[in-house]
Amino acid sequence: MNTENLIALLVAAPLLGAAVLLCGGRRLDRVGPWLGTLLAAVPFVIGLVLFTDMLGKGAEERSLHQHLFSWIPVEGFQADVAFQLDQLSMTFVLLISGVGTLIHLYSIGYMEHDERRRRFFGYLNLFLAAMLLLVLADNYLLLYVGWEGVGLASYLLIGFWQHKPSAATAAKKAFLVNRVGDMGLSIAIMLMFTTFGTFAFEPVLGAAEETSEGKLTAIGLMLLLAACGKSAQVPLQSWLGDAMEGPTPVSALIHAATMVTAGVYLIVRSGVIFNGAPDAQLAVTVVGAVTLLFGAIVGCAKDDIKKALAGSTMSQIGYMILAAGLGPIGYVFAIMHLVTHGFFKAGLFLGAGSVMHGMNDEVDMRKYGGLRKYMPVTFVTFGLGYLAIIGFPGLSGFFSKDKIIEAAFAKGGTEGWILGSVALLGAAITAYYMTRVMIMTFFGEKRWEPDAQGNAPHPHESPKSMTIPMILLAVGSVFAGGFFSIGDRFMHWLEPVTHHDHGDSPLSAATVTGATMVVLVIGVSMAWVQYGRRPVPSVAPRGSLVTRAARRDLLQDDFNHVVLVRGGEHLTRSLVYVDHTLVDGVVNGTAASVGGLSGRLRKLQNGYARSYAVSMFGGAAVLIVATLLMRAV
Amino acid sequence: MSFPLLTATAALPAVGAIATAAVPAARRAAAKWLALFFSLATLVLAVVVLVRFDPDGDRYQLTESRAWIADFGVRYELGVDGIGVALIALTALLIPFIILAGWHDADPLETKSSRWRPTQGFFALILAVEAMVIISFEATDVFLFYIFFEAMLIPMYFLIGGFGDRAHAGSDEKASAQRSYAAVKFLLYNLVGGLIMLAAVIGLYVVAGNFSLQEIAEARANGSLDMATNTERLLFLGFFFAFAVKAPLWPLHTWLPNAMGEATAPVAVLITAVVDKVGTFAMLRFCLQLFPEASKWATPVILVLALISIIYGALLAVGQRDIKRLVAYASISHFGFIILGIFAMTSQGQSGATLYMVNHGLSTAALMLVAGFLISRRGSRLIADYGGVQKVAPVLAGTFLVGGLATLSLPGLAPFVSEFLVLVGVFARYPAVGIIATLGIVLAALYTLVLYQRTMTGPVKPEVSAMPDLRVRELAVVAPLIALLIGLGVYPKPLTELVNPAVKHTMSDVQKKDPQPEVEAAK
Amino acid sequence: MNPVNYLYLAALLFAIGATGVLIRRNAIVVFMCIELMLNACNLAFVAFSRLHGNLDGQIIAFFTMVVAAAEVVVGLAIIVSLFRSRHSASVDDASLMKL
Amino acid sequence: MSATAVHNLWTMAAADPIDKIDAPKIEYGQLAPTLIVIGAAVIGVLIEAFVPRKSRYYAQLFVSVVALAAAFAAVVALASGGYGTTKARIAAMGAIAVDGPALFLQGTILLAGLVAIFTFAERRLDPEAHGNRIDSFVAQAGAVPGSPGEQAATKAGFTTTEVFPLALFAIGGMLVFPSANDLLTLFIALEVFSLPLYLLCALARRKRLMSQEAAVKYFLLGAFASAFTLFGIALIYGYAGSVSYGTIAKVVDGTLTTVDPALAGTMGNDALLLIGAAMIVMGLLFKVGAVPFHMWTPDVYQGAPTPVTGFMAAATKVAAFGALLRLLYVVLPGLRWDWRPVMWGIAVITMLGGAIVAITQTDIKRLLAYSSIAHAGFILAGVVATTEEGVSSVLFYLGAYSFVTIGAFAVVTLVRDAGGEATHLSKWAGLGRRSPLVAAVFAVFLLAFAGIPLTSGFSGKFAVFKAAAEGGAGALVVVGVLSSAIAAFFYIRVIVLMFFSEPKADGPTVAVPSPLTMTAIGVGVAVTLVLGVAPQYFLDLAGQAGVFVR
Repeated sequence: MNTENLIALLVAAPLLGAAVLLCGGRRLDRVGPWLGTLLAAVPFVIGLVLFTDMLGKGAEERSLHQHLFSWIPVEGFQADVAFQLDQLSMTFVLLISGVGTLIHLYSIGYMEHDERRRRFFGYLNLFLAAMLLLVLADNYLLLYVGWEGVGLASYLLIGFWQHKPSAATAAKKAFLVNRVGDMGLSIAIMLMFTTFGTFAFEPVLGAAEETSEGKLTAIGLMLLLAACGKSAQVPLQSWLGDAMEGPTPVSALIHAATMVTAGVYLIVRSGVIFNGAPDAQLAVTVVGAVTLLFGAIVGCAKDDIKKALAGSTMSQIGYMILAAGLGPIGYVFAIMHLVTHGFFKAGLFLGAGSVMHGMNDEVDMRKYGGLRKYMPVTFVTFGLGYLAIIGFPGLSGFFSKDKIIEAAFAKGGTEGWILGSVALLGAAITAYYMTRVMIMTFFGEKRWEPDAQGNAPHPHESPKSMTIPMILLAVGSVFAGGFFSIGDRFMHWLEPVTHHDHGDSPLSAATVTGATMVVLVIGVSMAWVQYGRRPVPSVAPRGSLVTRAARRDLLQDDFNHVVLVRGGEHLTRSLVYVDHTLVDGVVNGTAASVGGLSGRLRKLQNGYARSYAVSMFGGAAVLIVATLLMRAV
Repeated sequence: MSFPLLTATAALPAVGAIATAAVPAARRAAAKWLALFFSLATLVLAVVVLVRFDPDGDRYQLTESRAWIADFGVRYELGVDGIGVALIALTALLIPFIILAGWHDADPLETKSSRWRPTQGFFALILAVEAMVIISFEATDVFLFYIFFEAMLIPMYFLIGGFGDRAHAGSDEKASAQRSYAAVKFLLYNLVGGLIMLAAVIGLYVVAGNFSLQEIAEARANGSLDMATNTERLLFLGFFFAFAVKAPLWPLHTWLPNAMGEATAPVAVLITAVVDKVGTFAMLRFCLQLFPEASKWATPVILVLALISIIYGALLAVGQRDIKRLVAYASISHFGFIILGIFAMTSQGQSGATLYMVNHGLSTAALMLVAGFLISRRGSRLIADYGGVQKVAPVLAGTFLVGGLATLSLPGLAPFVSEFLVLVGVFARYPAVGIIATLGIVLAALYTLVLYQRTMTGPVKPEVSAMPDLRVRELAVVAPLIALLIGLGVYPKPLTELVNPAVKHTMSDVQKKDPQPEVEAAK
Repeated sequence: MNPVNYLYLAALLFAIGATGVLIRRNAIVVFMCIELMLNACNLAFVAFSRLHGNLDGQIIAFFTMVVAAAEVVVGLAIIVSLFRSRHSASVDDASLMKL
Repeated sequence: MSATAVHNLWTMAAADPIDKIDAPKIEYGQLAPTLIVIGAAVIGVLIEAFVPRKSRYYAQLFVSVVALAAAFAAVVALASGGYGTTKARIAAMGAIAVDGPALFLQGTILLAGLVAIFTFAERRLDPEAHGNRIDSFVAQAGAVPGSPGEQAATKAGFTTTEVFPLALFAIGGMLVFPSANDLLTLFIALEVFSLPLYLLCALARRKRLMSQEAAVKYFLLGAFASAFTLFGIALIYGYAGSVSYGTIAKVVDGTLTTVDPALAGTMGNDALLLIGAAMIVMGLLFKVGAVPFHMWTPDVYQGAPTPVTGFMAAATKVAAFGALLRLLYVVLPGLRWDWRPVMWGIAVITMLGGAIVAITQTDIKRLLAYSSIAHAGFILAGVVATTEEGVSSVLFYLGAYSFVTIGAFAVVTLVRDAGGEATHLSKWAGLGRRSPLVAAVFAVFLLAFAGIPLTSGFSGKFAVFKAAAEGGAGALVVVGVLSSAIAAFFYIRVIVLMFFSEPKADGPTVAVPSPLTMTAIGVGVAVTLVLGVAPQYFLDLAGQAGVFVR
């Protein structure tokens, strides 16, 4: 059978789900969740089918194409709705649909009591469709559609509890910041059009070599801007923290596992362009490095469990971006870390969700403590995720992150050293804040007390529909890394797309591993000293300057507020004034002056016949003189 | 000679207008149904035109030509190219929705003297406008076009001034005062524009000796008619000024917010989605075709003005407190895009601009009509008076959101296609301009989402707590529009194929070639 | 004596009449001034007819007289009716309508 | 003065004693229109003398209508007989020209006069007084306002049926005015149509003081102006030695040189020519109502009985412009380079002045007066064109304009309150709500004044501006366009008032007129729309009528 015709189904199924659920009306309220989950599972199944089929082929004919129809045919401008399924896309398809399905499943339990859950699942399906479109598109414009599609879905889902102003604001913020990134993407596409006359992957990437470096750099930087927006990289990271306003499954799926990694996909996909533009690459690595520290530091200071995890997400994606910036050395590891991260971060979030589920949606870790005996499954799965992310030897994170650090050193030169050490430092901090989260949540004394209404939370384990996905993800986060790395399976799998090459690392792999182990131990022990030894105060201490700054996302939001929001408000207000007084005023002024003139001339009509006669006489005189003058000149 | 299809298409609504106006005062409902019937019949004819039109055929098709006023060198010449067909279709399509949406807008509050028949008048005027708009899309004789371009103002003027928002904050006296101010402003702005154009029209006659678009264009092409550079520029400016007022270009835009703010939502849609399109259409058809050199000469300035419109309009939209004024300023921003696309002088830009005219019509209609439904429920145009509507009227909120997303041209919805084409087209020739214009994307998101957030989300305001969701009639208005927005967003091919040949012609009129991509240029 | 002087005289009379119209208030007097202007014209006509040696001018003078007479009839009728209803013949009092 | 000339004079007389007078040759057929109307006027006078009071009204109305209709028929007959084009000639021993412009204008004047007569005869607007139908004219002109005499006259049911013969005399004069082919005829015609108008102005039934004041102002200023005209004629006569247009034209362009070198002092002295021309033109501009000779217009229009105002506004303009055209095109074409710039300036200040001052008017009749001034300016723009198109465009404009004007003033007569016509604008508020039809009709007229397409106003304006532009007066067109924009503003203001503002409680009522006024208004609307939508036929008419006979 001809497999590429299945590709469209990958997108179609969840899209159908979204359409049905959103337009379906109340009668679907009961079956809605299950229907949504089913339609989320369909792409996963199809994905598996295609995957096995793909494995059966040789490395070179593994890339499948499906051309649906010509989308925007205009003189000298061809945009098609066409799909491309190669190893890279396939990786994403499996990750997205797989994790997606699990999280749908989880949500059935989590959203049980929400009367608008039908719509929730509709949005989730919409997201899946958009995300799959993003990774399956065979040209940048279609990718852009998916790109904004996931943005929309995330907007809808962050703001799902719209009655909370904070949620609505967060959603708006997320969309706007992403829009800034999208600007970058659209400019990049325009550049491609003017440079290559097309924006389909194959011709563009094919022609990239014989194009001026300047153009490539410009395109690269614009793509980076896009990636920053979507993947919450500095300077466009501010939205991710607030995005935690959304229901936890959303945070797990969209703001941890899949959507936020789209930036990485974009860069890796456009690898050829970046290879031709070292400056752009450098910029990418810098962004990655900065973000991985930034996120980590923020993660250390947050008491809100989800925000802490969000910080960690930022920093982990920082790793991926960094890796992607390293070029052919790093692409593979970027993707690999992306996948493993997909598993353990999703797991962690679901764990957090399950904790909140048991604690009346309390998010402040200082109100937790000693939960391990109340919710064992959650504890175990969360714990495994924890070990995975800090890179405990043998677990997924260990393999993927380690490789990235190596690659960073392998970049060579001072850059290599700087990037490598930053990555190491990041690892240490990661270990620190994740341990902090772990301890504050599951160890120590219980710190929760009745709330205003006097109903104390009584923690309990979550229902099966929630725990099963957590378990599966835990499994993934334990073994995925190892499975990929043995015999460089993953590397060979992606080889045709990313053309891996081994840089010459100044340090041997062993050294790097050793170093990571060391920093890991340091980080963990520091956290243990600070939070494990002595009891955690249930109200946050004032903390050092850095801490306070970090709590406020290193003042980045304040900056935005002062410069952009306030400034913008002033600008618009003054413009409104200008429009009313100046632009309109000129016209009204003219009208008024004509009126005034009229009023004055009118006075001449004073009703006295003799003055009329005077004007006639004068007129006659003027007439005569004028005529004579005409003759004279 | 064959059946005069174009004349029929334009005449039918005119007949409808007369018939509707003639309905006796008491039979209000009859008038409404009559009007709706005629608008639908017109739609049918428009579809016939669409079918009969062959995109790859001659430039102007279904042409008609009769003697009219020989002394003025005026002939009754009709003909449509792809652009005209598209816009006629848009007009014929929107009018039924406008009528349906305005179903109750003109019901007299209390029965005045039996001879006063606002309802009949309202719908008759709408049909009259439709007739005039359609014929100005068809006219290939400059004078004929001018006549209806001007005459259109009168019914519009009565629609704006005579039928303001029933539900308006403040006293009735104040309301009617503001309303007639808006109406007069609308009329005077456009009248001045039109009169200046009249001077240019006369000038054109003095130079060319007749008004036939094709003849003049041919004469210009084969050099048998060459204008002195300055003459051509002056004439161009005369024409362009009128069109720039109509399709509000900064700084001639200030009439639009007043007009759209004071008029009822359907009329506001009529203004911005239908009538203003005549302005941009005319730029494409008359300015470029009659005065190619002058158009090129003026391009830099026009591009700058268009850019200002885009950014300025968007920023002001952000600053508005009144829902309808917000949409108005958004439209100003969008018209900036259209004009940008027209004067980018690239195939993508001009195709994009044409698509933009259609898509903007649809998206604004969707957003504005839903806004109208919202306003009619609460009785206020102020954003601050709303909040949490989404909870009590989810369908209304949902449609409103879709309309908003269309306005910020979200990919997958029709406006994205056109906006991106415009941007690419501009970028290809003037990269800097293109980049600045993309800022518009962000600002659009800002004002749309702020509007949605303030009105629809957050805790439910007590005043809106009892608000009913969309009724069947209202859903019947919005649903098809949304369907179209999605349909044309996913599959715009039919539209582009309709427009492309026409754009080719305009490109050859101005003797411009699309810039070559670097790579091919290198080869 | 040089007939051109008659022309100067005519011009002078015309000017005097015009001035009278401009400065006198009483409608009757104003009217008389106008008659003076007409007669100035007559003088001019006659003088010119003499200069040109054809009779047209003199004929016209007669016409003018007739017209003047007619004007008197109409004029006095109007002025008198105004006077009767206002008990004043001042043209300045008659200024109900202005602006 | 040279002795020989005088000598000639005497000897000529002495030499051969005159034994026979050869009778002047008068082409009665070609003068039929004028003769019919004047004759009817005389009959009208006789009717006043001999017919019993009760039946005078009907007799007068009948005679006037029949006469005007017959005269119009005669005009049509002449035109179709080719007198307008191929057989155009100068009749009555060189006194009267029978050519295209003359016939076209006479036709226009006659039709306008006919319609105006209808409005004169309207007797249903006011409630009956003492059982007698009353019209807009005073019961007894002689009676002092408010005096017992007046009341007695009213009670007795007197009516001033003299208005009909007066109107006919005026029309007669107007018929001659544009076809006058020598200055004397011009002057006589001027007086013949002015004097009856002075009287008609004084005959309003309501607001008699204003009416009389209007009459006095009109009379004094009119006489003043005509004195200027006459002096101008004298000077031209002095310059050319003749008052016949043909001769003067010849002298102007030098084809006819001086008969007697001794006369070089006066003959062919350009100062005389220029000053004279300027004074005559001034007289005509006064009738036209051009700035700065316009100041009588608002007061007279306001004070005069509204039907008379409409009649004056329409017919006087037609006649005066006809005369002006003939003068400038037939007599002074040689002087074009002298008068053109001057007219240019006059046109500009007239257009702008009329439009600007109108903005702040508060009385509908004064408003229309100023609008008529602005229109005079537009027409002057066509006059300046100095081309055949210019002439025909002016003719067309006059035709279009006059009917709109009469119609508009007819509508004004309908809107009444206790004090007669409610002419103050504030009274018109919300008229559109009270009686949509009347308001709509008036709106149509206003739009025509404003020159909105699909109305006669637009066709006329376009024709005139087109002619001006082709005549090389492009700047004038721009000014015209601007002032139309200004003018549009106050027409719009009235529409706003009628439709968008709430009706006042003590607002005026709209009288239901008799078929007479209805026809007047109906004709106005019809002409407005027909000339707006399909003007071709009339443009052709005007186009054929564009040539003056010399």
